[in-house]
Amino acid sequence: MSYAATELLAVMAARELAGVRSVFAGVGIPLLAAVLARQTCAPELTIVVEGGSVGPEVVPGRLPISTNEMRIAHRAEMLPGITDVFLFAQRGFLDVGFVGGAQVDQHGNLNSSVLGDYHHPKVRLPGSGGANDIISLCRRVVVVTMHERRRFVPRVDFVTSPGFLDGGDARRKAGLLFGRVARVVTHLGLLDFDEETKRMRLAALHPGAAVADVVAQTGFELAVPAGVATSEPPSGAELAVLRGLDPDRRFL
Amino acid sequence: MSYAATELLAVMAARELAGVRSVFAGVGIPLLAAVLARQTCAPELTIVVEGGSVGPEVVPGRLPISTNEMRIAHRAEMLPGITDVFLFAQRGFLDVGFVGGAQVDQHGNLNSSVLGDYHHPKVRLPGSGGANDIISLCRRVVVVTMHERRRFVPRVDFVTSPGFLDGGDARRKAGLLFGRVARVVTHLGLLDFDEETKRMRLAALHPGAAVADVVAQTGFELAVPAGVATSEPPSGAELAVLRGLDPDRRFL
Amino acid sequence: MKAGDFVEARRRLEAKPRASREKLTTLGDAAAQVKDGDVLAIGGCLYSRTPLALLAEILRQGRRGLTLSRNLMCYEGEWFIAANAAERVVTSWFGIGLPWGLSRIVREAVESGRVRYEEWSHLALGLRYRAAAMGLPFLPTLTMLGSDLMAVGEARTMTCPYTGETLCLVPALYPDVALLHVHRADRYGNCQIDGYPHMDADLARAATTVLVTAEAIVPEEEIRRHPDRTVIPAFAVDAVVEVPGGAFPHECYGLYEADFGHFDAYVEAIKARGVEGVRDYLDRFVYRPRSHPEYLALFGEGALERQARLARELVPTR
Amino acid sequence: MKAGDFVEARRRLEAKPRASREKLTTLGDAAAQVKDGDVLAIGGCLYSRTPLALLAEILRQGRRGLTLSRNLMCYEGEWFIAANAAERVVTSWFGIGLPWGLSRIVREAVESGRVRYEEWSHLALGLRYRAAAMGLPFLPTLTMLGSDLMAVGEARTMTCPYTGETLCLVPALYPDVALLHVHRADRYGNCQIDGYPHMDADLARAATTVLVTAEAIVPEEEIRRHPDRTVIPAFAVDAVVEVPGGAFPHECYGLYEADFGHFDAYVEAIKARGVEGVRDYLDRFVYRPRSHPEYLALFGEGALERQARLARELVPTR
Repeated sequence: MSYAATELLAVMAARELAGVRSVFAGVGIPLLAAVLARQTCAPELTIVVEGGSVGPEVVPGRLPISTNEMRIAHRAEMLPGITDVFLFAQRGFLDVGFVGGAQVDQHGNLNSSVLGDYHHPKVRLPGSGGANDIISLCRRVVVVTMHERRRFVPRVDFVTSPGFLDGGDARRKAGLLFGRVARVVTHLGLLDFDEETKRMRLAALHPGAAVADVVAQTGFELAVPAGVATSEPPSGAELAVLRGLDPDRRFL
Repeated sequence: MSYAATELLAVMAARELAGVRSVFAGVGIPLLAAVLARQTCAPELTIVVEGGSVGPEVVPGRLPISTNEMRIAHRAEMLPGITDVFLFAQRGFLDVGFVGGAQVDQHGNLNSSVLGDYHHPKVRLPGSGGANDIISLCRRVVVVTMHERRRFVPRVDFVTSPGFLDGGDARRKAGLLFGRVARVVTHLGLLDFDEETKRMRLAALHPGAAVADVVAQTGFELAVPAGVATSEPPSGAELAVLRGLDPDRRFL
Repeated sequence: MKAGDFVEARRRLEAKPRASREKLTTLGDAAAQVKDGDVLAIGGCLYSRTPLALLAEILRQGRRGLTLSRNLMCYEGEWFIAANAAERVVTSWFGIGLPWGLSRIVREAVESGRVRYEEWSHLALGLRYRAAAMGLPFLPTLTMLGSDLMAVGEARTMTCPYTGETLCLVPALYPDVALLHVHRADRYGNCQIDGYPHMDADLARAATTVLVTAEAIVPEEEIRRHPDRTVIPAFAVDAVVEVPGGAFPHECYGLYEADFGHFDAYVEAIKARGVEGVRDYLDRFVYRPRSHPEYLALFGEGALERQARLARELVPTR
Repeated sequence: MKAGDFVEARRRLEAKPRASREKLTTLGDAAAQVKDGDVLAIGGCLYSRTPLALLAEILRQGRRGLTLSRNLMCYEGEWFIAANAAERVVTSWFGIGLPWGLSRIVREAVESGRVRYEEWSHLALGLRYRAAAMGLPFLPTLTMLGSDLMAVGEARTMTCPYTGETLCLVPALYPDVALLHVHRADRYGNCQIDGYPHMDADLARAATTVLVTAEAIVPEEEIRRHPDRTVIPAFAVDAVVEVPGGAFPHECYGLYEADFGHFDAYVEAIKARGVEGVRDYLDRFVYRPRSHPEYLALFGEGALERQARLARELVPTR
């Protein structure tokens, strides 16, 4: 069965939510993954978005483009306001957070602020939005991103959202006591972090991807354990749900 | 025209609100005074109570007994919650605060916590409630109390609600930058504080009261300027409003 | 838990076995989540939306060594003192109201040293719950400064790094259990409150365990129809029980007014017999009734309906 | 005002000439309260409840040297950049949304150094407004720690006096003027919002001056019928203007959905002509219309009605 890289990414991200009760998700692939998970591996999942919506449902074909619009307030259980929804995460209520960025480095740090120098940027990117808050406050964080060499850099130009910073216990030392970047899900594979060094390593390959592909698309030295498993391919059911949600392929 | 001491007190307290836009008032005489003021000298007055009611109206004969019950939510403009209503005062929105206490001293400090030692009290009183917050946060504070020697002590046993503390600039030094105890309204007279020493002094006598009466009911040395004025007696109109509000004399 | 220990508070929340999504249960099973020595936070304020049905069940289960915290503590606090169930009270005010005078029960218990009364200003206590609701160790404030309340509790002063001014810090209060009575909830624990919010939303975020009684359990659809009325989300709640009149004879905004006549009788008995007056009251209204309807019946034919009429005269009903 | 200067902020509030209790006025008179160099706080979020009618009037009045602050800044920020009205932007995110890509206007202005972009995390900025709403110099938080955002703004770290842990402090942001669009208000300024509250309630408490446009001015009676729906009290508000469709083509919860087709056209013009595309847009949609109805007419017959239908499909209307 054929599928787009974005579809593969959404399916693999959804599987990260198996049995999870609450996820802090942004729009696009992360939201599609969350909705898919709710219909498959996480029936009790409550979706939370930073615009201030708790437990919304989405109308197929009318996917939200921002996290603060009516399309993602549809049939919500609560609309608590932006600051208060992040405070739920700060208090420890939210299980998993999905984040992404223009750059991700070997320690899981993300950059969505600037390419080049902050004060004299080569490229001014949109900014953190809630990414910094999600990665700082949720119990478990999953980075969801396409796997491209220009994104996977040794060190991000600017740490908008702290992963493990310089690795080791740097994150804890900075005062980030809770939560951690547990996984990086890409369209090529699944990555996690060495317990000691907190450097990224390959945890699984997605169907159709070879170790060489992953290495080629990664701009830093990636630890590749022997005998890395290969993920189950997306099922017809999974793809059907996704395609039903986004028939115009706005995000897929 | 004859009237009770409590009626006189309510009328004199109401007059302190002439032209005022918002008052933080507790139940009993202070609330009666606020409602009277709204119908006489302060037509634009918004009454705020600590239970979390902004702009309520009162049903004659059904006066609230606490600041957090339906009787004081009647026709309110807003019900913001207790913490948030005090934060309006902390931000500086509330013009006048009415407070009282079991003891008041020569520097306007109030005690509603304990008689004797805090840890081994002779008498455990109910506690601060919002009195400390009102006196600390409102722009201008008016103490409303019956004038009794047992209440008017040289130094309160416990400073539940800070007036000028030890006088001078002690209040400012403690970090209380805003607001001040401007007046003490009793059933015998009107008192204010010396600009320098912040000690209480007689500002006006209420009809029927002599300087000797005030001195006799004051447990500390009270400055009595020469030629103290006498307040206008309660008008028939003022008394009629009060008696209409509290026909069963629950508080009058 | 140490005051302000946000790290331990979050660890407890994360370590807690997750309640099933379905949270409908009985008063007995809900109250059974309270353990001896727990710090409780009681919702509502004074005689408004007090979770009396839950509190009565906790007494029936014979808990001991409890700490009761509440913004303004009404006579439910006297129940726990008379039953020797509470050893500490954290509040800003303890009594019923002006017409009923000083509480003889509180005076005897605190003046004798049998019960500890920890006093905070009303705002300071509210901020202690809010700090916890925000997952923080403390909140700064301008209140309480200069007062003797600074010396007797765990408030501190700090110098503001931005302005150099002196600030009061109040430590977060993370209760073990929050007890709340709300207007409506769905079976998952999404709660909606009409009228006064009091401090309930903060309590639900601050506590490790949250027990809720609701005047009505409504279909999920009704919650989803007005999501902007939801003040407590399902993921913060551990148990939900449908208890119409669950705050009676205290008030529930829009539904029933407090029964002041009942307060009079309660206080008369104390004036006559002191703590024995409360113990007799507990026998009659707490220990003997086998259900909440049986408890409500003790107030006499149509008492709840009468108070409901009075409520409708005062505030609009939806 | 220095970040976190709660003393000066309160002094300004106290020194301000009190608005008359009646606050109904025109867009022109309301916007005239904005002065060159002011720090503005824009209500709503991204393309939800943006006070576009007020913002357009401020541009018509030719203000200069403004600082714009908003949780997520949408293309209204580009208007002020293109009109040389803003020199500083304080936000957590600036753009329209994924489908429209990076903002060429923002890139040119910020990369050239013509406009300063002060970035905060979304929560940190929300807490900066909340600290101001509470009358405080700062709020503590656990967010932003360890990130490079700590180094480029005015956030600080402190050691918690209760736990010894490291905390992030964010300084209160006290705007000179808050600009808000709400669902309904009475003529005194009591405001009610349906659906997403966003950060509007905090902005109204944080700012020295608060200007409000409302979809509808309702009788005081309607406010008093549902006091628990009021989120901004009259005493915090300085001006109220009735402007149906005041956020269009952005959304207003329950009333009209954002017009994404309009966003497409707006961005196409920028792709074609850069900042000139925005200037042409301003001529057509901001400077030429002599009234808001005239502005709405530019969207074509029944555009607002069409978006209203779409809104009703998504969320319940009251």
